[in-house]
Amino acid sequence: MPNTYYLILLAMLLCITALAGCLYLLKKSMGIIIKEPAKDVPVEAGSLPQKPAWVRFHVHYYGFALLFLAFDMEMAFMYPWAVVYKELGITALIDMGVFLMILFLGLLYTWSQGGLKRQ
Amino acid sequence: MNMERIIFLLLFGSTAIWFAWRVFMTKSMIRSALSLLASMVAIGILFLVMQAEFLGVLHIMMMATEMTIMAIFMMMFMMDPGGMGDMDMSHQKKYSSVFAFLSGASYAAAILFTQWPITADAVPAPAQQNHDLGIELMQRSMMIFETAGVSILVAMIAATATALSFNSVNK
Amino acid sequence: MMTELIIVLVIAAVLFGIGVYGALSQTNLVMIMMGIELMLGAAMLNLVAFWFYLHPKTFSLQMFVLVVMTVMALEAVVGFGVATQRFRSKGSVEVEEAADLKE
Amino acid sequence: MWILLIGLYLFSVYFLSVLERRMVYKKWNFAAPFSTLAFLLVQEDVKPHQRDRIFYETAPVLFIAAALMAVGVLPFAKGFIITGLSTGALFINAAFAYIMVAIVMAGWAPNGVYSMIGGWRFLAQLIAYSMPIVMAITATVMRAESMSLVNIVASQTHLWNIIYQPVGFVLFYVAAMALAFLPPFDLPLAPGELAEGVWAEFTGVKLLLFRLGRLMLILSLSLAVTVLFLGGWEGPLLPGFAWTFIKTILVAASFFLCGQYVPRVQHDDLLEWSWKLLTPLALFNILWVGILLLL
Repeated sequence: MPNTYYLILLAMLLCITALAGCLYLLKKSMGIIIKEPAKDVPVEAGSLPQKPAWVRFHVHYYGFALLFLAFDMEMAFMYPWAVVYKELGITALIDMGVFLMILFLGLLYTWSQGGLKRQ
Repeated sequence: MNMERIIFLLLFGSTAIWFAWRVFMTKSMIRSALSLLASMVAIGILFLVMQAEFLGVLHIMMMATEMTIMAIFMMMFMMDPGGMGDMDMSHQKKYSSVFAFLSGASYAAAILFTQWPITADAVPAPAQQNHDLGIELMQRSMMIFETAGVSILVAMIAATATALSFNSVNK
Repeated sequence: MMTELIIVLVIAAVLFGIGVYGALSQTNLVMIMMGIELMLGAAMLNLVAFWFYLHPKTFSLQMFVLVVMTVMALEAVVGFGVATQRFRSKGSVEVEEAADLKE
Repeated sequence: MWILLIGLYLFSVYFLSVLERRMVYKKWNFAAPFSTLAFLLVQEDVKPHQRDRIFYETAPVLFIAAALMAVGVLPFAKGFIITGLSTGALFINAAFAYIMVAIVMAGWAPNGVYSMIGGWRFLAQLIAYSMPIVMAITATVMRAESMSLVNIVASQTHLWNIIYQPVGFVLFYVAAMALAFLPPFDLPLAPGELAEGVWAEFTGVKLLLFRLGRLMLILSLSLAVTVLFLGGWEGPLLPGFAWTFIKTILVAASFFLCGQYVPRVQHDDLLEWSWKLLTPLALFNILWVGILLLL
């Protein structure tokens, strides 16, 4: 029964959350945090951080991220295809072959434009 | 009427709406991207409640990467992605809320005044659904599937051509 | 059954409304894309509801959901590409500062 | 029977932590997990100022939940599976995607430079390992004609997938190590370089949840390798669940062992190699399985 399965999974999730919540409560009941200077400052190799870490940050792999976002969609089509693959035989192989070739062209284009280099 | 299903629909529907609302109400960019993720996960769970198992799990999975990548682009573009300053990022609030209310209300009116032809057909079991979706993909919707492939290719080429800097390539 | 369908559709309508609000009121390109994603999410919710309550034997609807999901990802990809280009040339992704695209 | 399985599961978690310690310090210490547990329970809960309050509390919970949810669809023995979801192969993927979300949240939350860099590096790692892992799973689904993990095990009765599709096994194995951020790929933590990166700001119970979740993640991944490629509960003489656990522990031990002799991979290199080498290999693996299935 699919519905029971989802309920079991939901119950598992709730159990884990409840367990973690119990641990948090236990921890909270076990003592207080003593305030000391520079205790609540994030680690930064010896020196105190001058400014917050939440600033503009150049993520060097954004090209890969874009490529991945598009390439990732292939699996939405691939899983249902894989289920019926044996049944349909050669037709399915050719269909998916064409589809993957099209996607692979995109990968090759990005490769040729230097998108797969270390930035 | 299925009481259990109604309860879960209302529960996860309100979760989805709450997190969707938080997306535009928080100052922190990463929080808004991950609220959108939470909203999308709630939508995926609604799919599961409506027994579209493959679509639900797929949606939950895809959105995790998509929204986190959205978060890194936020990091790259914004001066203050943590929302620690007090910067207002919205404009024309009044018009947009009026327009949003109008569009939502007309949508809701269209829903309420339509006579929906509910069927009594039983939903196929999930394993059967996966199989049927595969058959649909390979036979009737084959051209749509290949077209989707071509549009993914176009998007990849467009993104590569616009986003990557060519200074290093052309020398 | 009818009540359930209406509940789902109203949830989708509210999500759509929030998406419209977000897309219109935000100045940042990435935030606008979040609004669009919400609208597409509402559309997907509608499609799944129609599949479940109206045509459970028609798998074109599920296929349509897959296509909408693809559109969602591709919208994000192209949007990010454009945003990166804007950011590189102008140093900002605010739409209010994009008036130079008019010329 | 279920109690036995849960006991075995907990014992495996304990044993893995002993084993991990053995690999690092070169000596057996069977009491160490308990002393670490006691220590982490009483450790003072230091919280950085200016943190993101919600993410700081929820990230460890999400991490351990994602690691455990994958076990919910993996079969331990014939008939012993918590939920026989018919999209199990996709579900474990979805559960593992949230590991990344939890790490990114944990990296972002404390507002510290080291942890944030660790978090973004793990996202790079996901972009690298995600395609090989997905395609390797797809190839096993093709053979079983079903996404249910029970059927995937049943399809390997005569020939295990490790022999049928060795390329897929290697891809999945490497990707699994990257997913559990085990030594050659331990970019988000990188002790010695990032000073425990993502976990640097977490103390006490939250660190306990992270460490426990990591062990459970390794266990879930080894179980996934066992189920997808090593024939699950299949094996002579011993009962099914014994085989599952023996294989799982062996796979986990091999994870730890492999990590010892390989230098740490930079995330740029990992991305480059994965897109230039592993993704085409994964496509080749799918073609290979497709042709073998048609013969």
